[in-house]
Amino acid sequence: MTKISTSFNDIVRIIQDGDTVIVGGFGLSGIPEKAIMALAEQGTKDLTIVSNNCGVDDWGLGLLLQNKQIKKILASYVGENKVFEEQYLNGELDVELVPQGTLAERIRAGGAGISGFYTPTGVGTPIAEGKEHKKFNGRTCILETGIVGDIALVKAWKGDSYGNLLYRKTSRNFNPLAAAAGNKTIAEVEELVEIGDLDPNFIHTPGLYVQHILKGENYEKRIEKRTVRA
Amino acid sequence: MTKISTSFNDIVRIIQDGDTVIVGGFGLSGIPEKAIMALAEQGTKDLTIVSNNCGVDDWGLGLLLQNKQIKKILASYVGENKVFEEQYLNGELDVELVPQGTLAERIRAGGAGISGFYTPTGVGTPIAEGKEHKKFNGRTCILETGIVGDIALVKAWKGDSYGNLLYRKTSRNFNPLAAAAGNKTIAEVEELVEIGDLDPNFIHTPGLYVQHILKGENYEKRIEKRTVRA
Amino acid sequence: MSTSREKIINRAVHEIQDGMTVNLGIGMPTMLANFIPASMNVYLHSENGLLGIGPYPHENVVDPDLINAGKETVTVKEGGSFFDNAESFAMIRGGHIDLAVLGGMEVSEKGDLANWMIPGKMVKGMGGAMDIVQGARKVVIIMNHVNKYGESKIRASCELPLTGSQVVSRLITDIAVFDFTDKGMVLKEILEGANLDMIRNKTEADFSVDKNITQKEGSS
Amino acid sequence: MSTSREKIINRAVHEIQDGMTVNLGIGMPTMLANFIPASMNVYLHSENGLLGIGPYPHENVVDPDLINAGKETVTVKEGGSFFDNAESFAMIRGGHIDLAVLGGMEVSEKGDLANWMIPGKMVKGMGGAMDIVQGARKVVIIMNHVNKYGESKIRASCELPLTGSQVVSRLITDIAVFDFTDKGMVLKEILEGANLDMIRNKTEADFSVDKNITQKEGSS
Repeated sequence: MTKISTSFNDIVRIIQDGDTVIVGGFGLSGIPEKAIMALAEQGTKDLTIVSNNCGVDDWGLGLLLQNKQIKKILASYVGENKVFEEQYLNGELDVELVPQGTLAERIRAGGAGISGFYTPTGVGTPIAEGKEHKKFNGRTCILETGIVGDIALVKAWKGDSYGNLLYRKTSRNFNPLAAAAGNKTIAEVEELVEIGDLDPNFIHTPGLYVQHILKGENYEKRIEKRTVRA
Repeated sequence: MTKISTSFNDIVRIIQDGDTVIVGGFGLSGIPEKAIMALAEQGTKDLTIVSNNCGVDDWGLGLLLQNKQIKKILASYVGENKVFEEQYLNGELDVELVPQGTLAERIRAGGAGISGFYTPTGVGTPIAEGKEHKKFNGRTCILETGIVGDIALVKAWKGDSYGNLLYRKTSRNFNPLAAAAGNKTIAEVEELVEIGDLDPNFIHTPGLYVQHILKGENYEKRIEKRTVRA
Repeated sequence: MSTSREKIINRAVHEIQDGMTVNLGIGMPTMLANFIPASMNVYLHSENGLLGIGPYPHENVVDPDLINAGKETVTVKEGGSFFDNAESFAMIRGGHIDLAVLGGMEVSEKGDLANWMIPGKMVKGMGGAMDIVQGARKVVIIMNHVNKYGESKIRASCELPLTGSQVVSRLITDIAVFDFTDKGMVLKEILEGANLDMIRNKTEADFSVDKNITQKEGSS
Repeated sequence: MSTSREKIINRAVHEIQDGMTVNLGIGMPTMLANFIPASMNVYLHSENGLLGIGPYPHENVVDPDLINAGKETVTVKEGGSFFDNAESFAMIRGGHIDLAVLGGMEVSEKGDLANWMIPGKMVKGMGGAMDIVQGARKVVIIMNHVNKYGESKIRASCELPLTGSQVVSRLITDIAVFDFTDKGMVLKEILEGANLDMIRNKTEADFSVDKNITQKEGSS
């Protein structure tokens, strides 16, 4: 009962038109670049994408935008992308901006079976409009709901055949949350290791969250802002 | 700005009569045994204890029960303790039974600034009585609230002067949740290491959650049910 | 002729399939672990923070930092992992556990379960049971069909306070297997040594009989 | 004579105390990191999942897996840690960040902040700002006192959509420092090159003047 697949093109066939897909990554760091490319090649349409950002014009989720595969996106920041701007202003793309912490917590809640939660984030702002308000110990909060994806696409550093995953540094970001919130989670890794090689005391994503795992080759890992010490 | 203390008796002075204290551990595994003993010696009264269990008669939180230091306890299972039973039946002890997953999530919510959340756990049972009910996608859930402690007492395996903590195997249990949910968190560890010795990629509790850290000597680590292979 | 307990365990172990993640309750359900075929790759979840429970340890490696939800010392199997209690119940509540097998005091024909308290007796607490019955994808209850006074534990409605309402997927007793469906409680199997009349006599709950009902060899 | 930006940064860095955990917003706030005295042990939090931001990397150790919330390549300091975004915002929302320093477009006399969108312009998103202003123990806004048309950015009430309502603890501009208290907005300090009349002229918001107001040397 290994969960290892060998072909990205094969595995993305489980993604169907109209699916909600939660995608790990922050900016371009830790994005599942191989699965996104295969999904772009497959051309699946009318996707609802849940991801903190939406890539850049020619990389990451930007590839799906260029193909007009995305119907709606939930994100906290979408400022690096001209294709996005065009489609949004044309009305081709539906956008729900979600505060970053609320987005993370909504995905975490989806994976954890928490239907809704109250947060002070966004109270008194446009984000709170139409949402249920409630006071706790004198502090007003708004009700936000959990997000579950038909599919989650995540990128990890190391993984094994059961789907246990380790992430590296800040490329962890939204990936463990996405992994838990997908009805089917596809994890791509830089390195596949043998069962038993990972220390059970230091697993970031336990294997039960992952349905499919693949090794990606030659990760490009583009850098958005290369800053170095003088 | 080291957070290292050297005396358990000194550090438990920050705990005052009437405080709410969240205590890590599951059964007797991973309990902060040194801090509990110092607190028993100090005799602080009218405590509200939040902990999955309440120790046994002569160990762990059972020591505080014997001293009649506990006014109220929130726990999921209290079946191993005769002193508990006596005080409960006498009306000396107020008990709020909380399903284990709800207890874990309430403590996690307290640490994470989530005031309340909806869970299906307990719907249709005595636990749901008097709680707000709400349907999400046709499923009824009840509203539960976050728990914050004046104090949290946790036990870890290794720690450093900033308060970064690692836990060992299943002694992790409620400890990381408690650490984040205490206004003041006291962490006791088996081993104090130098700053930089812990791999930043594999920290269980980041140091900002911990206000005081101490090394305990000669951990007793009692076993409730010693089961071995034939 | 096997005991009631053996019959229940022998039948219940067939609920466990290769590749499943399974939570076994304290007591009789825990014993199922010993009967899972070695050829199957099953991960057992322990709600105190362990996925991949291994066998009990040899005497020389008993570790107080490695216990199961029943507070017994255990080991961890290859590919296992440790995590905190919030993560553990995220797994449960989030529907990531394929199967939970728990004991029961009463089950109603609507699939309600009572297994945590008896009014008037000292309450020990529900532990993780209320979370597990709401969260696991499939909840199988194993218990004797009747109590020590010979009274049916399968009731029209539970008298004891509930652990969960309409949460049981399947009930396995020492004489029968029932499923809980949109059309009510359905008898699916008659176990060794039992027959339909016996089951009707010992069952207070109203149930229908599946037309493809199976009957174990040795049923009378 | 220093620039507005230098004045703001010089003043704002004094908000940072030894032992603090601090979140610095993108842009001018990020630059504060360069001015924290080396003697202080401060942990900088980056909401993408890093506690303990170090300096920018040397060319040969640039790592695409190690960035800050502004997507710049960084390093990690000793004692630092990496975690996921839910944990990162648990730190923020749960009140575990001592201080956040953010830029602003408008601040109102009630302590409202607007810094994320201008109606009619393409909206890029709020990122983590709405969470940070609600969650950090102390929220300090740094911005120029007036916009490029010379108009006050400190308003009776914000015209732009809010990032948070009554969330600002302290406002530091190129000429003044204000606190937001139960008694409204209070002028606490007059910075180098400024005076009370100038501040009154450039401030639309209503404020009182602290009786222990301090005035930097060089104030006119």
